Amino acid sequence: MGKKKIGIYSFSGCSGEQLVILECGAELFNLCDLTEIKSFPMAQSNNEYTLLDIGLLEGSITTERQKRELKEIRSHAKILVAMGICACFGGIQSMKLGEGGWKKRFQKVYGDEDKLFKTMKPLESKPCNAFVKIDYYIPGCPIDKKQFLHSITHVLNGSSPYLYQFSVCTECKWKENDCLLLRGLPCLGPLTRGGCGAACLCYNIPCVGCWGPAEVLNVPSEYRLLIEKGYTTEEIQRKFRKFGGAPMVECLKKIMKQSNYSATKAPRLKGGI
Amino acid sequence: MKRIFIKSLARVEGHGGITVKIDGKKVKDVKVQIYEGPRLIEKLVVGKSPEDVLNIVPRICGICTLSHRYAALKGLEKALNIEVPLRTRLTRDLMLIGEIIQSHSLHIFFLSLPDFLGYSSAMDMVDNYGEEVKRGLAMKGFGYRLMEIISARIIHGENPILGGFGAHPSQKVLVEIKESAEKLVSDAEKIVELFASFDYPSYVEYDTTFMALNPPDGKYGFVSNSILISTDEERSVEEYKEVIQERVVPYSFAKRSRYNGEPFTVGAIARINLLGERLSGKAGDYYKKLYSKRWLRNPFFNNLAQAIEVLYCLETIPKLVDKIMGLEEPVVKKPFKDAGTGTGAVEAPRGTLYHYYSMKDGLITDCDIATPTAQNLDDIERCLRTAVGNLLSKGIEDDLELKLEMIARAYDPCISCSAHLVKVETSNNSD
Amino acid sequence: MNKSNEENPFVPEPARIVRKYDLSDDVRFFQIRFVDMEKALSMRYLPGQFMMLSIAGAGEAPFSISSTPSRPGLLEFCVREVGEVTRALFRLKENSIVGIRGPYGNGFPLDKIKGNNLIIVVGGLGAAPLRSLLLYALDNRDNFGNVYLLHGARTPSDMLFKEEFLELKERDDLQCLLSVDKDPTGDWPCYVAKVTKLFKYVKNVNVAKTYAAVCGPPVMYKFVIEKLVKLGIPKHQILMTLERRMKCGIGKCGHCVVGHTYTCIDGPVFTYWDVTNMRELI
Amino acid sequence: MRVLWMKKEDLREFLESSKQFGELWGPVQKGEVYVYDKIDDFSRLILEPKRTLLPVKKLIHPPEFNILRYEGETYKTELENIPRRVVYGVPPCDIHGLLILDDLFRRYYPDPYYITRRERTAILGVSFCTPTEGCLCKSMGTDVVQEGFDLFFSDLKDFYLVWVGSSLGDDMVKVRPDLFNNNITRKHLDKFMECKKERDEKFTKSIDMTVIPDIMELSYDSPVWEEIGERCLECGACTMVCPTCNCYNVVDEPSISGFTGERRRYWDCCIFTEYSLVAGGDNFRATRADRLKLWYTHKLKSFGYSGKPACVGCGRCIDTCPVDINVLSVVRGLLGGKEKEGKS
Ligand SMILES: Cc1cc2nc3c(=O)[nH]c(=O)nc-3n(C[C@H](O)[C@H](O)[C@H](O)COP(=O)(O)OP(=O)(O)OC[C@H]3O[C@@H](n4cnc5c(N)ncnc54)[C@H](O)[C@@H]3O)c2cc1C
Ligand code: SF4
Ligand code: SF4
Ligand code: SF4
Repeated sequence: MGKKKIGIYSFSGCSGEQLVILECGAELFNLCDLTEIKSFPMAQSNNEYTLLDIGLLEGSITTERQKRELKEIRSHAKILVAMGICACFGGIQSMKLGEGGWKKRFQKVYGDEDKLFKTMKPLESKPCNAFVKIDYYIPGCPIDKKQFLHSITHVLNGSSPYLYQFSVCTECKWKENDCLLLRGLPCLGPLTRGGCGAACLCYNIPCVGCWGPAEVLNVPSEYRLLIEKGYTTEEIQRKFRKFGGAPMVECLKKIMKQSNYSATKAPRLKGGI
Repeated sequence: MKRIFIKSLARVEGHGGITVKIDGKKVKDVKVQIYEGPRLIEKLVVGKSPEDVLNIVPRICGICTLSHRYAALKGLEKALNIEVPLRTRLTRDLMLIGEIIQSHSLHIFFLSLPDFLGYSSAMDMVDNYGEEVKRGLAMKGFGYRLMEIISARIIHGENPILGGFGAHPSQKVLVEIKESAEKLVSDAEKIVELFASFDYPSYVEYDTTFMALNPPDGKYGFVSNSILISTDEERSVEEYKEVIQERVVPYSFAKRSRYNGEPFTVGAIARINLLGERLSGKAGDYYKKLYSKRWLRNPFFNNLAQAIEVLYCLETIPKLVDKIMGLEEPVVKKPFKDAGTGTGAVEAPRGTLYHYYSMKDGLITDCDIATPTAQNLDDIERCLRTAVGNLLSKGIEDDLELKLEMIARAYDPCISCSAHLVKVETSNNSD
Repeated sequence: MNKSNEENPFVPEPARIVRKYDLSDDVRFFQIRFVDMEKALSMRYLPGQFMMLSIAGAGEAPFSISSTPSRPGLLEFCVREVGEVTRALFRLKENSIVGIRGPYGNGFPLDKIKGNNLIIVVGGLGAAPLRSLLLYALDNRDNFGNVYLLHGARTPSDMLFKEEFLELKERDDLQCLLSVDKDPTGDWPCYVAKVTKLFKYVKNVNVAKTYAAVCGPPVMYKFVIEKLVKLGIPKHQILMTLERRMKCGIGKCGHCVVGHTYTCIDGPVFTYWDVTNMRELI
Repeated sequence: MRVLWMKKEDLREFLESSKQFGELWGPVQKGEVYVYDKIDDFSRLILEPKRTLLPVKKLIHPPEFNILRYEGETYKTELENIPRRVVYGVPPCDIHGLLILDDLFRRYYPDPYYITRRERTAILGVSFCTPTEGCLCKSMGTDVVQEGFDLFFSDLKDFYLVWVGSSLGDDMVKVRPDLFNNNITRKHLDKFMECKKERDEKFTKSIDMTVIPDIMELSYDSPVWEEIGERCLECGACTMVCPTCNCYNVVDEPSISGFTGERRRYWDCCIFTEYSLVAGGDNFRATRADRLKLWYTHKLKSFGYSGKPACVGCGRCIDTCPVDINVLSVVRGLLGGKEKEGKS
């Protein structure tokens, strides 16, 4: 059996994932030894679209060109892994997804779109799974080194990665932090996937939700709680959407449809993961 | 007509390409293209609270996340008249230094060094240049450690907030940082010497203007409220829009920057050219030993400038840490204003970064971000044009692509950053 | 082996896959033997007990022992491919080493069953633990009264141990009733019916002296138990083996708990009486 | 049990001397809460009895650790680096928590990880804490403790009564016999009674455990479960902080080459959806209400091999759940009161 072929591809985002991978030190060199890296734009020249065992994706899809590239990568790759919340959920640039007015925002920055973009039609930002099937997800903004190594190791060995499915609160308790929600701060810990090691909470910073929505979560309950603590609907929506990407937009839509959101049953939010 | 097309620039942050059109021995056109998709960050923050802004804008770029955060903090704090205690300011400077060490080591070792040693990536260099790679990793790791300690994470840490920090770094970790920095100085010297040993080609040379922030008290540094220009002009950061004259050029419909109608350079090379005299210690010694007039004309010296800056940073850390430890931990004060405008600027690793905000009723009404790479783009194009012209006139046509890529990389462009402003330009067959 | 392993029930012992073959599309049969021969021959267990099978890198999972303690030396398992551990196990070739620890669980109460009639009702993968009981009863035939095997599968190709059980039909000391829900090929030699329909062939048994053992998919229990209760078998003589998520197999990790009962320690064999008392059992 | 008394001001000196039995750990302040931490700097140690955010179980059954290392198919137990510790400041409720975990981890198949840590950790208990609002130890009968510690310090304002609970505790005393006094007099007894009375009067909340286990049985179909299921954020915090929650998950962490790796254990929680999921997607406790019912069955009705209620009344769930689901609010709900109510 030859070496497994790996390719890292990057769409719209901040390249945070590639930077985390570059920070894997000795493990990165082990990975290079064990595999053939066909694409890693941040680290090497000669990047190709070619047959792959594992394709690793970073960033969300914001142009027709990226959409085509993504589909091409899918057609070449046995396994596709979305890394980072841009690729997994759409990232911050998807926070207004479905709200309308995207064209207007676009024109404000770039002028009249049709004249400008002939071959590379821009799109409203969407996660990778809006266009192709994704096999595994590594959430985080940016991803965590340990979770990346865990995942890539399992995928290389032909098994599935197993990342925490619980929310940030669990890790926050492991680190023995005082609950900020109880102090009245708008912490998104209960809605956010664990795996960051409760990084912000250890610094008294309320969770902003950058690991994306948890596998199973109770949005109405936290919504209600924050209303009780005196936050306005607008503030809460803004906070929930910041890193919630496509799945949170859907979830909030559902909640807001009910005139009395507090009676809404907690939706099971799968987020495609 | 011949067309050189570098579809995708590798070993830079983000997605870009270069197109050069050549007619016989003449350069017809040079374009740096940005494929990075639009994220509309400046519009996303409109209607958000300042706290939200601080979560969002650092995500523009994974490398210079803290520079964005710092510039945004300065802009917002000015807008809201928030007074920032000295200890907080010094700790922020320390964190920015971490980012500069990290970003420079990444560029020097992983993005640039393979070019000079003839490899396609740093991973391939391990067998023959293990020491260098190890040194690079250690240096980058140290930069990240510093960022992590102060900002809460290696990338996109949320600890720096309006007016202060969620938690200040403890004495224990500060001491740890100081000791590690002292140990790494000799490594940094080796890096400077390595980059001093390369022959930088002269076909890129031309005259340009440099711009950098001018730290107070005649010191070297990365934070200030005034812009120094190599024409001996000095302006306040509030006037940045006039100084860097963002404009739309007809062929690319993209915002580009010029100073008095001419391209200019920002970044480590600009800082050394403008402020190098102020360096002291070992960094100062190397500056005196290595600096020449060629630095004013040749962007390849940016690599060496970055190496000297890494040395400067390591030498500065112990002093900064001592100062910080001598001060009381301040408490964060809540702003009492909810409207205003403010511009913040810091020297990001790649050059001056401006953030402008205007606020009403506690929410952002307007935002403008000018990133170093956007400011450099015109200059990169001009440099590429100069180089292709010089090479063609000497009849050198092999490896043109590589040579051009090396030039673009020398500027250490960060395309994610520039992409929220720069319009995509594609020639028809490029897609 | 290092010293600290000695008293550690979490350390798997190396065992070799001696033989394997497919029982159906997604169920595979494994014969496994401890590498340590002494251990292989001395291990005692009861039908209905299970072992934790461990594949380094993939994890651990519980599997019922399918072989009978009356034929020592080899341990047999039938395993359905559903997730990480089972997928990794399916990739292994004969002669590969896996880790096993156990046996765990209460197993079937043989001393109580002995001397009584025995009705074994199997659905699908329920064959795994019940084959052990069946083979044990056949090997110790004199200790039991009438023995019935009621085995249902969706189609003939889903029936586990089909050949083995078809051969058993030849025996006159066992009522072997095999049925499939559907018979697409049309050459199934036995019944085409739901397993519950087979109860009409269970006649003239002294219910007070009869034990029933049931294992199958969760949906099956309700209907089968109804039949058994109707036959008149006392609730505490209806035995069933249950499945729960398990991470340790020895009452520490908590996953298999029902009320304050640990499926891995107090079970996996429960009586129908237990079930009526603990609402979450099935 | 041997009982001695000690002067208040001698405690520090004694703890200093006990360092020869292992690293000294004890409560320190972290923001607005207390946590057990290694004591290098004595000024950080909180001497008065305080409840910490995580109970002492975090040192005996840590949130995450490796149980085995493997190389190929050879497994090696990871027990070597467990340090000896002396933990000061453990309140009675936490010790009762340990006693419940002791039974669970020691019976049937003794768990070497728990047992080794337990054996290498000297427990120095303290009372009397000033009861916080949520403290329920009096209701649960866990305000006094007879076993499970090595030494126990009853803080009687002017002096400590020191109960020697094990031979290790005895050894610790023997290092500085000069600090202890054998002579217990009427005066000590009176003071003990006085402090106890004073403390007992400070409890503001109670649960009648003579009826609650039966009420739990009778409330299987109560709508209360649905209600709290709707509210629960499934965050797991209550489980992490409860001294008698022991559940854990196990995952393998292979190294990148795949040949070597670790088997890791970390705290799990029965309120998570995934907790009871089995192959084929069947979930025996599919709704949050079902799962919360299990949690409260364990705390208020029956748990572990002994089948007794496992709540030791530490009040942590009361101070932890962001949406006010805890033993008090659940009991209030089951008894027909308005279940959601302010904390006062
Ligand atoms: C006492 C007992 C005896 C069993 N006997 C057999 C047998 O003889 N043959 C057989 O094929 N299977 C048997 N099982 C079921 C078997 O243990 C599971 O199918 C196995 O754990 C799945 O492991 P996995 O790693 O392949 O799947 P995973 O990757 O862990 O998961 C796949 C699916 O199974 C669920 N799951 C995870 N762990 C368990 C678990 N311990 N039990 C059940 N589901 C789980 C997951 O939630 C998921 O839905 C038995 C289970 C028990 C408790
Ligand atoms: S997920 Fe975060 S780190 Fe990753 S590309 Fe997007 S913004 Fe950057
Ligand atoms: S149930 Fe609550 S009060 Fe009882 S022991 Fe657990 S955390 Fe403490
Ligand atoms: S702490 Fe409260 S919200 Fe969180 S899991 Fe426990 S009961 Fe649910």
